[in-house]
Amino acid sequence: MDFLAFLVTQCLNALSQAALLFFLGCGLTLIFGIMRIVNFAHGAFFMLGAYVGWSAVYVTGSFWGALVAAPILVGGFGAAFEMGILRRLYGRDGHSFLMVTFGLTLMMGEAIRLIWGVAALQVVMPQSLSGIVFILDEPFPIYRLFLAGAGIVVAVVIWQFLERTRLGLLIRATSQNAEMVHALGTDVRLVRSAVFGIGCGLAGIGGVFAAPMVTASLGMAPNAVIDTFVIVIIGGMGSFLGSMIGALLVAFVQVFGSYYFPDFALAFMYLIMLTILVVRPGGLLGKEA
Amino acid sequence: MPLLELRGLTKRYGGILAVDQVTMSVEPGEVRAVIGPNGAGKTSLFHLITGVVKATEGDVLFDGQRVTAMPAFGRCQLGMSRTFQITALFPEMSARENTSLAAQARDKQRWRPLGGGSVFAEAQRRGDAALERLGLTHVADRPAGLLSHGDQRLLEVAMALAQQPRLLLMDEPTQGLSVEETAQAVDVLAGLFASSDLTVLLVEHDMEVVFRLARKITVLHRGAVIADGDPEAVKADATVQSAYLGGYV
Amino acid sequence: MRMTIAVAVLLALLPLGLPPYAMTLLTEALIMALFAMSLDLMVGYARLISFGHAAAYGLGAYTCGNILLHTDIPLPFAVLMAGVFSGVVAIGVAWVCTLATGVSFSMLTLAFGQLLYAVAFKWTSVTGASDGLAGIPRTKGPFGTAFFGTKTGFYYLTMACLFGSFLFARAVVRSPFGAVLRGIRENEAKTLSLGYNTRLYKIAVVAMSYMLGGLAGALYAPFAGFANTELLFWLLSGQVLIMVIVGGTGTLVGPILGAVFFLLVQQQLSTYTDSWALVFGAIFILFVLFVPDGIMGLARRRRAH
Amino acid sequence: MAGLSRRTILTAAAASPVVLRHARGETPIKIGMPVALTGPAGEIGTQMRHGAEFWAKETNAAGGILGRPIELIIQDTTGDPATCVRKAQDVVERDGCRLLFGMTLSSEALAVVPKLGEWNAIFMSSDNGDGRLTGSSFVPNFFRANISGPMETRVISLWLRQGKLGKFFALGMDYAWGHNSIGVFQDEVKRAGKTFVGDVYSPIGTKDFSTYITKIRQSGADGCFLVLQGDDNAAFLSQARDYRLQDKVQLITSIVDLNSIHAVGDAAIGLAGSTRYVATIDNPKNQAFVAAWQKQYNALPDVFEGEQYQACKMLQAGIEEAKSIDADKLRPALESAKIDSIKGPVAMRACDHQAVQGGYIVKVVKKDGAKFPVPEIVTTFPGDQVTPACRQMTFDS
Repeated sequence: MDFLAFLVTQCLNALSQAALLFFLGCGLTLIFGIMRIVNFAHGAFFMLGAYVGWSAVYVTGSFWGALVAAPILVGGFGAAFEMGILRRLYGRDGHSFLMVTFGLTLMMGEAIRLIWGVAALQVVMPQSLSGIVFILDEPFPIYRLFLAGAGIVVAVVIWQFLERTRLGLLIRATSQNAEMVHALGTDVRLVRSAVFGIGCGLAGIGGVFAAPMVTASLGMAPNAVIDTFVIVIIGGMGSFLGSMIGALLVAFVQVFGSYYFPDFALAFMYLIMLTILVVRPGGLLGKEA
Repeated sequence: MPLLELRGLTKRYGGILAVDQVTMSVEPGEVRAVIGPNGAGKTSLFHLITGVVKATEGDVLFDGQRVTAMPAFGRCQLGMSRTFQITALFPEMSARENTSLAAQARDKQRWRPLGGGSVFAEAQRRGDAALERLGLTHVADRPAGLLSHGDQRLLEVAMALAQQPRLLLMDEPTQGLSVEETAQAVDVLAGLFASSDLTVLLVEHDMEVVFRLARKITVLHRGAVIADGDPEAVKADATVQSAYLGGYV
Repeated sequence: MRMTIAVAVLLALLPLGLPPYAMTLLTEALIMALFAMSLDLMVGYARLISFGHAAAYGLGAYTCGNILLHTDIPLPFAVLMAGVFSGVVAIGVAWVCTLATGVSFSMLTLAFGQLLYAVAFKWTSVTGASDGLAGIPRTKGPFGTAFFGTKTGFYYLTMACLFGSFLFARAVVRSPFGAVLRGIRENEAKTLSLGYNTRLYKIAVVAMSYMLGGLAGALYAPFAGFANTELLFWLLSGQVLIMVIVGGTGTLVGPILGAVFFLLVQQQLSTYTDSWALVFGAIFILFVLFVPDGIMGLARRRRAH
Repeated sequence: MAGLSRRTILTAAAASPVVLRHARGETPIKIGMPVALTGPAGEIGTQMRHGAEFWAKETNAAGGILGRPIELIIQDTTGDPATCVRKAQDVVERDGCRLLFGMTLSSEALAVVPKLGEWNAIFMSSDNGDGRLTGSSFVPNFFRANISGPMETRVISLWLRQGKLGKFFALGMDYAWGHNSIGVFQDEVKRAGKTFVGDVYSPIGTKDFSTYITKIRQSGADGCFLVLQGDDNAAFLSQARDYRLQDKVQLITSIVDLNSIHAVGDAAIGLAGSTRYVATIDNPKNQAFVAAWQKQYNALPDVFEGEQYQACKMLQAGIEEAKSIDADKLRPALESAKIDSIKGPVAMRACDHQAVQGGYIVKVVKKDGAKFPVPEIVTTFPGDQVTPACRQMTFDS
C-alpha cells in the first residue's frame, strides 16, 4: 500500500469515526449549553438507540426504518424523562442532575438487558451500503463513506436548524438568557423538553449508525459516555462547533495515534484533553467556566 | 510620602486605550474620589489599582513599594482592602462570620488547619468592632444574604474595615441602592470618615455622594486625568465642566 | 463529640456480636466511608467537584500494595505511608487542576484520573497492568504482632483510620483554614479580594482530600488482597461522588452514611435479584426527588419536627 | 429471562430435592457461584449459570450426590474483581459454601484464588483461561476443568503446522490474556519454521478497528491470529468483513463461540479457530447432553455452557470419590479424578490441577436452512499434545 493511499484511507476512517463521535457529542453539548446538565445517561441513550434500531430492523426489515424510528423513540423517551423528572429539579444544584442521570443509566442498562437479553445483537446494514469501493486501489467500505457523509449532513441540518428556525432561535436565546425568553412569553419548559429530546435523539441516531459496525451490546453505554465527555470537554461545554472540532480531533488522533504509537492508544485521548484544558480551561470554543 | 501613587499607568485592551498615562496620588488620611462619565475608565483604573488586571505600562506604588506585578491578594495583605461595585458577600454565612473571615485574613495564622480558637476570637473581636462602627450589630447573626440591600453594602464596608486597612478602596459604594437607602448609607459613611483617619479612594458617578464624602477629587475622561484638586476647585474647572459636568453645576 | 464517642464504642463492640461475613462487609463499608468522606472535604467545603477521585484511591491502593509486596514494613505504617504519598502526588495534580475553576476543574480531575488509569494499564512492573497486584499480604507488626492481619484486627485498623480521619477532617473544617474554605465555596472572588491566596488553599484541601482518599485505597489493598485498574476507573469516581451526594455534602458524617448506604443496599439488592440495577437506579431518582439534601438533610428535618 | 429470586435456587423446582431433604434429613451440598451476569462479561456469565443450573437439575432429579441435593447460590459480580471478592466472601462466610464455581473473568479469579486457603474452599473453574492460575499463581484449592488460554493457542499452532499458511500477524486485547496467548503463539510459529511478522494490542473497549485492520493488511501476513472477546471481537469481525480482510488473510481466533457468530452473522463465515466446546462433538455422551439441553432451552449449548457442565461433572466425580465435600478429602480425590465427559475422556492432573483434554479446531461455515453460520469441527488433537508441562504456560516441542 503506498503512502498516499494509506493517508487517504486513514483520513476517511477518521472522518467516519468523527461522525459517530459527533452524534454523541453534539447532543450532550446542546443539553449542557441550554440546561447546564451534565447528562451522565447519554451513553445509555446511545445504547438504547442501537437496540431500538435492531428492533426496528426486525419489525420493518429496513435499516432506513431504524434510522427514522430510533431517534424518534429515543428522543421521545428523553423528552418524557425531562418532563417527568428533570423538570422538577430546575433551580437545584448540579448534584441533583448528576444523581438522577446516574440512576437513569443504571435503570436503562438493566431494562435493556431484560428486554433484549444479554447477548450482543447484529444489526445488518442495507445491501446498498455493504459493498466496497476502491480508493487508490485500496478497498474501502461504502458504509464508512456513508457515515462520514451522514455526519456532515446532520451537522449542517442542526446548524441550519439552530440558525434558521424559530425553535432554533429560541434554543439559542434560552442558552443566553432563559428568564428573558420566559418574559417574552415563551414556555421555556417546552424548549428544555425539546432540547433534551433532541439531544437524546441524536445519541439514539448515533447508536443506529454505530450498530452495524460494533453490534448492539450492553457494553456500549459506559464506553460511549466517556468518549463523549472527552470530546465535549475538548470542544468546550455548550459549544456546537466545539463538539464538531472535538470529534474530529479525537478521531484523527485516535486513528493516527493508534497506528504510530499503539502502546499509547488509551492515553492519547486523555493527554489531549489535559493539554487543552490547561491551555484553555473552558475548552477550545467554550466560555471560561 | 503618598500612600498610593500611580505613575503613568496605562491599560490597553487590544487597540482600545482604557486607561491613559494616569498619574495621581493619595495622601495618608485623605478621602479621594475618582469621578468621570460612563466609559471614562474608572472601573479599569480601579482594577489596575486592586490588581484584578495587569497594567500595560506604568507603575502602582503602595507606601513607596512597587506593587504593579503583585496579585490582588498580595496587595490586600499589604493593607489595601476593597469593596465591590456589585455587593460581594458570603450569603449563607451570618454577618458576623463575614466580618470575622475578613478580619482573619490579617492574622499570621489565618491558614491554620487545626485548632485556631485564638485566631477566631481575635478575628471576631475585630469583626464585631467593625460591625458596630457601621451600626450593624443588631443584624450580626442574620445570614448576609437575607439583609436589606443597604445593610449588605454596609456589611461589605464593615468587612473591609475589619481588616484595619491602610487604604480603603470603594467601587461605587451606592450602586444599586434606592434613594432612601443611598441617603442612609452616605450618612453612615460620612460619619465614619469624619470620625477616623481612614485613607479612602472611591470611584463613584453619583455627584451628590462624591461631594458629601470626598475631600479631594480626580476627574477622569477617556482614560486620562483632566483635573485634580479640592471639590470646589474641580467644580469650577472649565475643562471638567465642558467634558463632564455639563449643565450639572 | 459525645455522639462520636458513642458511635465509636458501638462500632468497637460490633466484632463481638457479628458473624464473619458481616464483619467483612462492614470493614469494606468503612473503607468506602472513609473514601467518600475524603471527597466531601473538597466537594462539600470548597465546592471543588472532582470527577476523578478514584485517582486518590488507586494511588493509595497501588502504593500500599507495592510496599506490602516488596518490604516488611508493618501493615499500619504501610497504610499511612501510602496515604501520605497519595497526598503528596495530589499537590502536583491540584496545582494543574486549580488553573481552572467550576466545571473545567471537574473535567481536569477527570482527565487526570483517566490518564492515571491509562498509565496503570501500561506500567506493568508497578501495577501489574490489567492483572493488577494479586496476593497482597497483611504484613506483621508493629513489634511483630499479627493482630492487624486478622479479620478483627483489620477491622479495628480500618475503624481507627476512619475515626482518626474523621476527627482530623472535622478539626480542619472547623479551623481558620476551614473558614477560608467555606469562603471559597460561597464566593471565591471575594475570598481572594480579602487577601487569601485561594489557589494555595484549594491545593492544600485537594492534597488533604487525596491523602485521606489514599488512606482508604491503602486499606483496600490489604483488605481485598489485590489492587487493579478498576480502582482508578472513572466509574468509581462517579460512584463515590454519588455516595457523597446521597449522604449530604458538607457534613462529613453524611458521606460516611451515604457510602455505607450505597454499599449495603447494592449488596443486599444484588443478593435478591439480578435486576438490582433497576431498583438501585430508581432509588437514586426517588432520592433526588424527595430527599434533596441527602441523608443528613433528612435527619436534620426529622429533628426540626 | 432472569428470575426475580435467585438468592437460593433449589434448582429442581419440581420439589424432588426438597422431598429428598425431608425424607432423608440430608443437608444439601451448597455450591457458591459468584458470576458476572450483568456488565460486559454478562454474556459469558449467563452461559456459565445455565450450564450449572442444567447440571444441578439433572443431578437432583437423579437423587443428588451422595444422596444429598445440590443447592446453587448464584451471585452477580458484574465482572468487577472487587465485587467478585465481596460476593465470594459472602457465599463462603454467610451461606457456608465450601465449593465454588464461577468467577467469569480471569482478573476476578486471580483476585479470589489467594483467599481459597483461608476459606478452606475448593474452586472448580470452568472458563478461566489465564495460564498462571495453574502456573505461577497456583494454589492447592484451585482446579481447572476447562481448556486454558495457552492450550487453545497450542491447538491452533498444532493445526497451523499442518497447513499452508506461512506468515502470521497477531491482534490481541491489551491485557493479560491477549499478551500471554500471543506470546505462546509467537513461540509456536517460530518452532514450526514459519514467520511471525508482528503483533498489535487494542485497548479493551476499542470500537473502531480500522487502524488495526490497516496494520494487518500492511503486514503482508496470510494468517492473522486474534485474541479478542465480547464486544471487541464482534466489532473487529464486523469491520474486517467491511474491509474484505478475509479475502486476503485467514482469520484464526482463539475461541469460536455461538454468541459471537450470532452477533456478527455472515461476517463470521470463514473464521477458523480453536474452541473449548462445540455442540457437534461426536460422542454418545455429548449427543445425549445436547438433546436434553435442547429440550430445556430450545437452543444448542454454547462453549461456556458445555465447559461449565464438564466442570460440574468433574466436581461431582471428585465428591463421589471422596464421599465428602471437605476440602482436605476432596482435594486428593479431585487430583486423580477421571471422567468420561461430553468431550470424551478428561483427567485431572495432580501436579497443577489442570484437566487434560483434547482440543478442537473448527471452521465457521454457512449451512443451508440455518439462520446463522455454524462451526464445524475440522480436526481434533489429543490431550497429551495440547496440555503444557506441569505449571508451565509454554510448550517444549
